[in-house]
Amino acid sequence: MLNHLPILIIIFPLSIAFIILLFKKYIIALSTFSILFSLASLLKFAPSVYKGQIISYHLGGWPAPLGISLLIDSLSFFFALTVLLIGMMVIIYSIPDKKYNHNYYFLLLILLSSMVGTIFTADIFNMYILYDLVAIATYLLIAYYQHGVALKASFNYLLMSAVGLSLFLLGVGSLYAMSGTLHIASISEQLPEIFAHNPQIIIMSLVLVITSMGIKMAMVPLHGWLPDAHSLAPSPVSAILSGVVVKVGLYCLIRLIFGLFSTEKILVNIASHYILMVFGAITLLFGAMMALTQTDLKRMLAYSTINQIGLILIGLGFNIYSGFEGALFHVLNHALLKSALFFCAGIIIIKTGSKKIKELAGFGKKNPVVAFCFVILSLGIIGIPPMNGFVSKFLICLAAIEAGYSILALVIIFASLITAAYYFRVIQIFYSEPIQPNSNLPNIDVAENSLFWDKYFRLWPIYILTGFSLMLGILPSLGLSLIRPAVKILLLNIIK
Amino acid sequence: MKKYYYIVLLIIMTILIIGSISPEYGNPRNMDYINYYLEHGVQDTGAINLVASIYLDYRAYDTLIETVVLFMAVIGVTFILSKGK
Amino acid sequence: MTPINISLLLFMIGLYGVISKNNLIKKIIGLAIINASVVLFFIAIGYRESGLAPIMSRSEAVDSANKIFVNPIPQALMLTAIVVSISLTAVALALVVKIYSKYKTLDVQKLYEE
Amino acid sequence: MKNSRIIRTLAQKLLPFIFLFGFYLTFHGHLSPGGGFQGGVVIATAIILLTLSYGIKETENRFKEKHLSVLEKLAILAFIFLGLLGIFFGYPFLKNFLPLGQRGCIASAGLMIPLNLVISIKVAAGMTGIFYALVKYRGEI
Repeated sequence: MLNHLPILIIIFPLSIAFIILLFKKYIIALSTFSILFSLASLLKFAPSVYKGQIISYHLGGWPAPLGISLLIDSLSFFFALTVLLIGMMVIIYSIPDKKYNHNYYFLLLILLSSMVGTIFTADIFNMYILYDLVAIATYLLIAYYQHGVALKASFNYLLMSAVGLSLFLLGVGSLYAMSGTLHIASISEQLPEIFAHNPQIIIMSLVLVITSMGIKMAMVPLHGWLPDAHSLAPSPVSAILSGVVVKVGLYCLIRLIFGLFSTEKILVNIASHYILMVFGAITLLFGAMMALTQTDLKRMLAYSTINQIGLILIGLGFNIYSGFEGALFHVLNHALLKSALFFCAGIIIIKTGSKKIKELAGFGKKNPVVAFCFVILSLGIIGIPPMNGFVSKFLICLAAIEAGYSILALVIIFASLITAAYYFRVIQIFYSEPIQPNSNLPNIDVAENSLFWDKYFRLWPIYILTGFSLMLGILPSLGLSLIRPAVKILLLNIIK
Repeated sequence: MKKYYYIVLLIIMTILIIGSISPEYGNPRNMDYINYYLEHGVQDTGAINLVASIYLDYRAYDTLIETVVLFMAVIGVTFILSKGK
Repeated sequence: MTPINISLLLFMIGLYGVISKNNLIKKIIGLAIINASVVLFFIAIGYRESGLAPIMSRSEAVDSANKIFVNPIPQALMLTAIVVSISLTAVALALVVKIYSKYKTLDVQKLYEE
Repeated sequence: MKNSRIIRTLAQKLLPFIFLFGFYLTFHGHLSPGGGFQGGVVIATAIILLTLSYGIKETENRFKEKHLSVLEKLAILAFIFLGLLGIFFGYPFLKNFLPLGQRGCIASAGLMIPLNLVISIKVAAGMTGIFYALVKYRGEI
């Protein structure tokens, strides 16, 4: 049974999700048990993955290029760990809310298991199908509250990401047309001689992959869906959307660019890294600028996600060791910090009954603990020394200087100043006197009475995530030791 | 006015994409994987219809995920349309 | 105009429909055109001159070595992609029905101007 | 929509043949073009024809929505169980471990026949579920 674990990590939450729909009882117990099982069996691979081993599991018993095979190396292990960790926190956070019935937990479990499936697969068509399952689960989770606004946001997101996935399918088709197989490793072996024969189809499939994953990752020109989708979804859903679902698109981009396209064909390499850097810089600045002008708390956090994704893209674009290290470390940090921030935003919206930042005055006095956590987390996002955000931003700036693009280091610092501006604006309002007793607006999220054990299940994920971020900030070697083997995978192809 | 921008943009995209994705028309360049399916398909899976043998035996995992996708559509439609008129 | 170029042209027509049409239902129709064009693209990749359908003969006797068979893999992949496009269209139509019942309009301009 | 008598009698007569054709497609999936999906959709069209001709209330008590949705979930769990069955025998997930049988006849493709059956049940129940949801939401037929 032990050597079948890679597939059980994906299939077990999937089957528990269906069992939940069937029996509609012990919902929370079953879902937490299934995610814990996946997390535990994933951690079982930690020692062998840390030593650099690559675990592959051939589905249906067929060898690699024929059937589909799963691949667990340090890169996919790292991303899967972030997915399951944040997923666990989201489930704990949404326990006290009675409005989340069996449908909600079903969608959440399907979302988590399909994200882990997308991360583990080594087959591009299978990645398309699993990514579609992630997308459908997100549309339904965004439209969970059935408010007109959420339906519009979900429909908008559906259209854009359906077009994005069709572009991805065109890329898969053109790659298959040239190489005859769908297995990432065997395509990348044939790439050099295909490139010699017909270079423009390789470049076009690279462009198709970057645009489709750009839509999913909200790179600037293709980010239109993110602010509505992330701000109108229920708080735990927007936490997992901003924290992790965006990262899966990033993972597919990394896996395809560094795993498939980055053979020793230098031209293809340099072109893709310039694209990443340029779009990363634009996304960074655009996200920061737009976040300044937001009046709605959750929309501001959504634009701040776009801002941080741009930073990660820049880190990847430098194509050097510390660049990758900083980018991957920032993936982990941003996942921890942003989902905790959305958790705090959820509590703030319930307690003050309004989403507008102006009406959040005096929240700091009413419950100082959540406000204090909000402050620490926003310090992390801005990148102030004690927090982990600082470590990854510092690494990326270091990589910028090392790679010779010191202008980009200035751009990153400038963007961090703007990030500081729009977060301190919120914090300043927290601790200011309420101008007029804020009227009890009809809050969208949930009525007060539907919460039970509010203290335990809502606040604990915030404490755990803040604790993790502080710990990673003070001793970054913990996180970096997790990331270094992953970075070796990325650099393997380039140095070769 | 907006429509002209879209038309011009799409014409440029069409020229770019057709110019690049036009492999010599016909099957993928190296045929050894396809020939494997054609020759060994019947012995490995016992099915005459090779398309069914591929999507049910070689890539059955795709079909499993895809039935879940269809199920999500059913859940989505019944869930969205069920909450009152 | 090989089928591959026609399918890419169809993709752009669908994309035009999605981008510039104001009615939500027309956007979904554009999406359906895009999915159909991707299916055509894959099948065109698997095509072979005078190839037969990849169904072997029932009995061992009729040796199928000399026959040319069309590439079965894109057809198997497209079975999955068609079902995916059906489910996308079904969810999109359910959303549109609900949006119409709440906003009484399908025009994007009215819906999305805040 | 007034259900005219012609449609009703015709539908009544045609129904068994449509079901038969659906099952034929499902069970000959590995021999001739067809398979789980196409067979399931044909069976779903039979039920939709019943709704068109006899109205939603008639078909409702024959094919209750609750039963269909439970059937759907059981079908997917059965699919996963078939995959896990391979693991119990030590093969990887979704391995075709059943005997491959004699070429050309129905019982000839090991695990593919149960998979086809499960898929066609799932697709039939799913499509009717979507049809019921859309019809009931509009509430006309």
